Amino acid sequence: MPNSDVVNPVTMKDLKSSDPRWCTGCGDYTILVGLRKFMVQNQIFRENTVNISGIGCSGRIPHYMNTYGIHSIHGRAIPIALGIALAKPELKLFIHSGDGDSLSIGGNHLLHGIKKNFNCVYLLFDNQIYGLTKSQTSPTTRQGLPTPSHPSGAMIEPINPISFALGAGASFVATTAEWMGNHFVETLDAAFKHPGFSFVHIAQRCPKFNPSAWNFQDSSWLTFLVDEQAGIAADSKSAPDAKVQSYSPHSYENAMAISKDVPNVFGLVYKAEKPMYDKLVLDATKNQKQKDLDDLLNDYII
Amino acid sequence: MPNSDVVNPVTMKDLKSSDPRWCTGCGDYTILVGLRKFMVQNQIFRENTVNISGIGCSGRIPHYMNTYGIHSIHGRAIPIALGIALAKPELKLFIHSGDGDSLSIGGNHLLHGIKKNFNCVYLLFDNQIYGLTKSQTSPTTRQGLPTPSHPSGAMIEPINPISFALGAGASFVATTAEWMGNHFVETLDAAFKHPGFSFVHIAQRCPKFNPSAWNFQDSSWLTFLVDEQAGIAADSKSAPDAKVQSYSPHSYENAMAISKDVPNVFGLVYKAEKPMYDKLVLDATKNQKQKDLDDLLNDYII
Amino acid sequence: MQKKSNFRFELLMDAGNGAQKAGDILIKAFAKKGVYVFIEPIIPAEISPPKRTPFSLSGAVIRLSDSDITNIGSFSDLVLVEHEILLERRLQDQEFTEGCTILLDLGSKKRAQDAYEAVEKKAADAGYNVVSFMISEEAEALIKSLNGNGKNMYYLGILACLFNVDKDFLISFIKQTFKKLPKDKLDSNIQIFEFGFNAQVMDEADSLLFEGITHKNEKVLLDGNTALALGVIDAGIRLYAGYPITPASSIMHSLARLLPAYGGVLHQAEDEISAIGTVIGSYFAGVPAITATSGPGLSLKQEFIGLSVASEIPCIVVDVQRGGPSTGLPTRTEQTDLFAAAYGSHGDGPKVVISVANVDDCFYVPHVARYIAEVCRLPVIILSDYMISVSYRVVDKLKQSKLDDVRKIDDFVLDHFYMNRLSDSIEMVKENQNSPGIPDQMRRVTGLNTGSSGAIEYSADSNHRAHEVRSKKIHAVRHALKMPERFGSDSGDLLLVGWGSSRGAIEEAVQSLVNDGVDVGGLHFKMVYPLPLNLTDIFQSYKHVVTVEMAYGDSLKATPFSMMLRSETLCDVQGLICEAKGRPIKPIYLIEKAQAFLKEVQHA
Amino acid sequence: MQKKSNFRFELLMDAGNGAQKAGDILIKAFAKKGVYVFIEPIIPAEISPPKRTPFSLSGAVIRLSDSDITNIGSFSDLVLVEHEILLERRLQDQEFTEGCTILLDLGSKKRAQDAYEAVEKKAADAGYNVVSFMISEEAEALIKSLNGNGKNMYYLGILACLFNVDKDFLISFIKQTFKKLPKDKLDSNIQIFEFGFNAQVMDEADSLLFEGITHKNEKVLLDGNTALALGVIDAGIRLYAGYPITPASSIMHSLARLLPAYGGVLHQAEDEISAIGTVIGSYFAGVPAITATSGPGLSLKQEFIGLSVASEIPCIVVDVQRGGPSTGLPTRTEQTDLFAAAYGSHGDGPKVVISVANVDDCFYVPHVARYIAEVCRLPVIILSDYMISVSYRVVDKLKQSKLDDVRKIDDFVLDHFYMNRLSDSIEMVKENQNSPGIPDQMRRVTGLNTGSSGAIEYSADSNHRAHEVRSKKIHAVRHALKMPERFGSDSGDLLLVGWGSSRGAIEEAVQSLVNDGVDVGGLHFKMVYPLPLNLTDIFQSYKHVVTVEMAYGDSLKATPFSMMLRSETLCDVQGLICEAKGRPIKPIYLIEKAQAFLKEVQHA
Ligand SMILES: Cc1ncc(C[n+]2csc(CCOP(=O)(O)OP(=O)(O)O)c2C)c(N)n1
Ligand SMILES: Cc1ncc(C[n+]2csc(CCOP(=O)(O)OP(=O)(O)O)c2C)c(N)n1
Ligand code: SF4
Ligand code: SF4
Ligand SMILES: [Mg+2]
Ligand SMILES: [Mg+2]
Repeated sequence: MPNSDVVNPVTMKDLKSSDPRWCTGCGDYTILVGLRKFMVQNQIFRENTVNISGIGCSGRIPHYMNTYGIHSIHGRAIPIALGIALAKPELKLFIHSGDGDSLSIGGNHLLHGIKKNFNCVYLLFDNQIYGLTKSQTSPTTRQGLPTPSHPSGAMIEPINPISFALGAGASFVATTAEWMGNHFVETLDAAFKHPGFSFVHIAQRCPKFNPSAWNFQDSSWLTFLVDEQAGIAADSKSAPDAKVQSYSPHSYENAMAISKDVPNVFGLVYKAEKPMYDKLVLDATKNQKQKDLDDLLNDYII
Repeated sequence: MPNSDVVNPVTMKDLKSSDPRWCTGCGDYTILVGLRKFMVQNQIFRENTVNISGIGCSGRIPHYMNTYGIHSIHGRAIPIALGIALAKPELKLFIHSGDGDSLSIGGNHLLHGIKKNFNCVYLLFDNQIYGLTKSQTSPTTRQGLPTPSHPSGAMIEPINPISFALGAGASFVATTAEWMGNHFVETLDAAFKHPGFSFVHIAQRCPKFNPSAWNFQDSSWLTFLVDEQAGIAADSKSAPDAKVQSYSPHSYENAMAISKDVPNVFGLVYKAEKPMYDKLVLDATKNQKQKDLDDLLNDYII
Repeated sequence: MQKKSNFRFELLMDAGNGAQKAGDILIKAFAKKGVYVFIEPIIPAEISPPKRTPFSLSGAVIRLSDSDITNIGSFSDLVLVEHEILLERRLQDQEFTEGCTILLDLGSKKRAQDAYEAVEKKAADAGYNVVSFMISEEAEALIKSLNGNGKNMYYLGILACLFNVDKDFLISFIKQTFKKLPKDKLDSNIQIFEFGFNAQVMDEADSLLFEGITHKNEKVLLDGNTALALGVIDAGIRLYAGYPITPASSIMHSLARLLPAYGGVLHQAEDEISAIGTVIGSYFAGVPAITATSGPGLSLKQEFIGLSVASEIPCIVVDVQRGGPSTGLPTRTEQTDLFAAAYGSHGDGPKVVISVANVDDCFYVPHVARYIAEVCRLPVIILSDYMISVSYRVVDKLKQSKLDDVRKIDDFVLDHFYMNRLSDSIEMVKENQNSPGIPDQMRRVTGLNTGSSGAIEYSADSNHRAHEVRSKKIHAVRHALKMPERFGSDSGDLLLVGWGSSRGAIEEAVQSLVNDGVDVGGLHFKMVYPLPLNLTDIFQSYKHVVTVEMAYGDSLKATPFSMMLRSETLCDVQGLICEAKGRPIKPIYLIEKAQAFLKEVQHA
Repeated sequence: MQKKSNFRFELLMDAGNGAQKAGDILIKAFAKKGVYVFIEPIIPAEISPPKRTPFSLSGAVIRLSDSDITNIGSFSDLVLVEHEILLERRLQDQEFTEGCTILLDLGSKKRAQDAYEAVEKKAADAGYNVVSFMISEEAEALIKSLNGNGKNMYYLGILACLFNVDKDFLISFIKQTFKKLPKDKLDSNIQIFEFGFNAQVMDEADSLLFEGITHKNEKVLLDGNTALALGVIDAGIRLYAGYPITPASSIMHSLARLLPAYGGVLHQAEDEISAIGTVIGSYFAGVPAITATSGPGLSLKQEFIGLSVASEIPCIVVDVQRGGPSTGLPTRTEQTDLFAAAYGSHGDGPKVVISVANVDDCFYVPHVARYIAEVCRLPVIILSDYMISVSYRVVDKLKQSKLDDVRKIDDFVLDHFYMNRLSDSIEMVKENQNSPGIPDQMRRVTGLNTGSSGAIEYSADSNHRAHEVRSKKIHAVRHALKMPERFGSDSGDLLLVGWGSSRGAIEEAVQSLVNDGVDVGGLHFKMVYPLPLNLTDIFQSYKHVVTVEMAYGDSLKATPFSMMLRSETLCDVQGLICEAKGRPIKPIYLIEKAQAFLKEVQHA
């Protein structure tokens, strides 16, 4: 077995597998490249990485990353990831999920994944639409947008993914955009370093079905939340006209208050140290006096 | 058809059907009686009322109320209720659900029910345990409590149902306790009068499996949130030693802040007017120019 | 000019380049002229796969005839293809007839000289007649001005000319289709079309003529999912709850546009579980409701289907089958959800499963599903499939029922599903079945076992009784079933049995075999669970009975429908076609298989 | 004193009064003495139903024998019952033998004089021998001091005396059971027991003697769910993910206590869907994992079961069947999830279904499930049922396997399931099947169709190949299956066929029929999908083949297992027992039915 840890540094090329098949201009390409960049920067080894996804355009990411991966079923990536985390805690887990996958069919698992705070980076690809099934209303679709399932406009206000995550008790909540390259990679970096369930909301372009969702050509509408110690730096290269607001991600009240400005604010919204379910469970086993298999039936002997 | 609306006022007796079969001292009895009281006080007619539940000790309520009712499947009362709301909007809907039913298996429907804000009163029976299946950890079980599924104590901090509901975008969030009779009935009253999805969290005693969850014999640990215009009055008869805090339920920030003190605070936590999905959908149909069935195929004729 | 009465051709382009739109326009023109058409789109699995890759294959297969056609047929006689990669890819499927003409656009040949030559050789070797052409420079310039769009209009022009369609007649359909386009763009499109029309890619001598007939009846052009959506409205169903999934979504899309105008409600749920819950809620409150999904969604709905059985709240579920298991092949066709539909929910939960074979069935199936669901108070599952859902067909304008009271369902609808009226005295587990709003009839329903009062009961007898009452509802349906009409011989050497979308292929294959003097019959079921009584009698009139299913089977594994039939009749029913290749069954393949089978058993 | 070698009795009390605890203590003493015991608890459907109502019936049915027993038997010879309402309720089940002795506590007679008299009369009329008694005043006083608790100890005393169990010997078991009780309370309990023991409710002449044998082997007392949990650990499974549901929950409870001490992990998931997802995740990462549920949970898991099939990630699902459909009868037994297990997931998703019949099977089934799941890389579903899960039995201390590498599974375990070793060359859809952590073997799995490289493929051939490879895995299992051992005659008039928990009843009934000279055989399957080859040969050695299932069936509806067998063998297999009454099948009932059946067919 080659000791790949020592000999071969991970390169961008190493991380390529089959060719992506998204639409031209799709933000998923940028996410893919950003993820690879982040892995190279941090020299995360491919064999120790698992990309897990549900179903959607976003769900295709694992196929294109030359790591281990599971492209699972719609809305259910989290339970699988938790199984991996409990089985092999040394693996690095990235969960990829669309706005529909996360917040429509997968909402319950997201609630419990967040609450369990097990170690993984969760990427919510928010294009405010069902991409793969061709443009139906998603839970984050802007009210009023006509879609094939709501021809006279999406009925209700979208779910706010940030308030939802905070309400569920998240330990790490950040929001970024795939077209802001540096901010995106830095966000992944912060998320990866945070122990627990790192919830990363990503504004993602879907030129095919929802081009109006994100105005990526302008940046005057967005505000970076920055904090010198803990935050993620503003990305003035990608978003030259963005406002910058100094903000501490350590206060729950702040976070809830600022969540109202989502999706116009970007940065680290909240971060706190919270107990991790995977660690608690595995420690409980570790700390338990181990029994001999030979004694298994002893308590039942009569 | 007798015109029951005019002739027969609803009485407590009218509302009885088969005899309840809960454990002695179970808070579900009190909820049942409180619900009947509320119906009598408001003269809500039985034939226009549907009690809908999932599975659990709490799920048995519909059987004991002489109204229409559906005792459905675990965690899925909300979708059924929505179907009724869209089919016959004039019906009064009460949804009964345990902490496990609501926040474990049913979390996604609760998120979307809250978000859709369709007209119903939602009663979350929180005994912090799985009653019917005999005492496993629920999402609201106090950390550390030993249960058959976690013999060395529940692993993680409970989900905070109030923060969850607020994070999901609830329009009405109240918390009460079944043993505080007046407060309970008044809470139902406020919930019923609120247009939309009225989320009522109920501290419920389970003497059988989780007697330590709620200290109903003392009241010094609890605080009533009161507001002269909008709130629910303190119940000094049921909880003589309770503190009383003046509190406005109209501010989202207040609500998120106070949610940290749950489950020690009781009262109306949040109330706002929000668009109702059921109304929007039905109005859309109402406002649509109706077509003649005879023209159904015309667009497809060649 | 060659006169034709039966012809299949296809237009293949990169996804996103408008092949289906061009096909639509063309067949509308044909249909208007009185030609029968059947069109099956080829849809790639990705939204916008990269162009000039095999994954980008997109297009329309079109079959034309001067008499009614029931299926897409076997082979194409002509192909117009955008570039060499798509041709290479499509050649693999072996769906071109011998001597098939392939019109190959050489537009990309500059950059792929070798590949072009290789595929041209391959096609020639296979006996196809490759005719290459280039888009004219003027047309190219216009296409450029449209940012690369409009090539499909050029191809449409070529085809229209080839089929001798009147130019102005066709332009009227272009105008109708693109009525929302700005005038200048529309004009460019028409111009490109005209360039194509005048390109003279083929000799006039090789051009084709279809003489349409003048239809007595008004005709409609419908695909299966649209027909089903329209049927839902005509059947008086007033709530649709669903969650998007290919290939069921377009039912929701149609109903989203239509239902509100007919007083109904469209609800997009957060998932498939919720959707069926809302259907059950609506039905409990007295408003007929339906949900549609595909395989993965059917799996998710199983628990609620059980509640519908136990609580005796009707519900209707459409399952548009796709390739499976799991996510499988979302844009391919298969018939493998039969068992999941009939037996998928835990416990013993009797329900009714009806399949559809074509546009007519799709339109009327909501009526009969509603009838059975409400009279028997149980779930009815409708099985369609990808192939039916996306295929267009021209049919007589469908007679409407405007169903209100299900007990007054039209005889012709029941006849269509080979069914008599159900008995008026079907016993229910629970006596009181009233809906909320009715005074003094308050009742509670539950998924727990109950007695006839509706109260929970745990006794041995009440459990057994409930099972019996529910099973007898199915028997009541069974007693009401007539034997479906048979194709071909009433007895003989071989009976081909199928269900769902294999109907057209069976009908055509049996016809052709009988014409060749083979003693074969065909039997096709719409209702698949329960089956009519006395099947054995019919099976015994044939020496052999085989099934035709788009499902895998082998000598150790019976295909699902053959397993049902074996158990039911104890006849040695084998799968004749038990392939799951994602494509509809070709009549010719069926004919060959039947002939081979007969040869084998005769020699054995 | 009467010597007995076979005896069934029951202790019936209001729920919450400790009948099962008393029963447990008593059978432990019996078992220690070398008597074989089988105990089936009667558990009410509500947590604490109101006392003195029929819903409150709770207790233990205990069968004793001096040789091994496989089932709970047919009728009770003795009943000790707390009050008239419970007796009235239990009389309905008709499970008392003729001349059965009923010890009736008159403690409540004051307040229900009429009811008592009515039920005493009813019992006497039915030919039972009612012996009434009153708890002594001293004992009543002690019970009062314990807030009403302890009555079960009095009854235990009566029974211990009746069965001539040594008093001090029994007290040692009381002490062991109540070791956590404060000393004064324990003492009161023992005192109450002694009052009961000395109460002389029956004449000494009527007392019973069981002469235990001295066992050569160490014995264990286990119920099905505990055995299964222990088997999970012995089989090397190191992660359990589950969601509570009756009657599967106690598997989780046992594993919650045990798994961490054996290096494993117990995960309570938010729902059943999540639980199986976590099992699949764990297995993908290389750690064997299992989930257990009951009917409604099985329905919810169907979509993920399909993913396990398609992605070739193994997973193991236990389904403890209960009365259905829907919520049904959670504390009653039924065998109606067979189809949902074998065919419930949408699409064609081949998997293996293994059933269990007793405590031994429960202990070894995780081993064989793991073996098949990992060698074939597919889902394995284990079917148990309520009856097996809660019944206790004394068996030889089970030989452990301490399974690590599944390829080294012990022969005796495979033998136990009538199975040979699987071929070493079973083909997978995907060539690379490595787990994360292994360098240079990175791979992606998906629920979409793939070729052998693991990459997504949509072509007709790759879809067909994937179906074929998956189906052949099942055929490989099939080829490895031996025919299960047969009971009774190897050929003859009648073959009784069953699966799962009907084993004991079939074995006993066949034995008894053969003893009576009837020419009958019994065949019981553990593996239910696939079935072994060459079944037809065996079936043809009998004039008639019938199934024994706890599932509804009638002349128009084959029970699930008979349907499978009919399709497989084309023999006219009928359901002999096709009842779903929530209670296990009585051997005597089976005997009667078999006799009646033979009489009928001989006259026909
Ligand atoms: C159980 C199930 N239901 C529905 C689908 C169909 N489906 C596939 S992806 C998708 C939603 C895609 O939207 P989103 O999650 O936002 O991802 P995107 O494509 O936009 O990246 C749906 C409904 C499915 N595959 N499985
Ligand atoms: C699909 C499904 N899973 C599991 C169960 C078993 N079950 C019934 S009630 C219940 C939880 C009860 O807890 P809770 O919702 O808190 O209600 P309570 O009994 O405490 O009122 C569970 C797990 C079920 N009936 N259905
Ligand atoms: S549909 Fe949208 S999200 Fe999907 S690949 Fe195309 S651009 Fe990307
Ligand atoms: S178990 Fe708890 S919640 Fe259930 S009936 Fe008993 S006391 Fe009430
Ligand atoms: Mg999306
Ligand atoms: Mg609870």
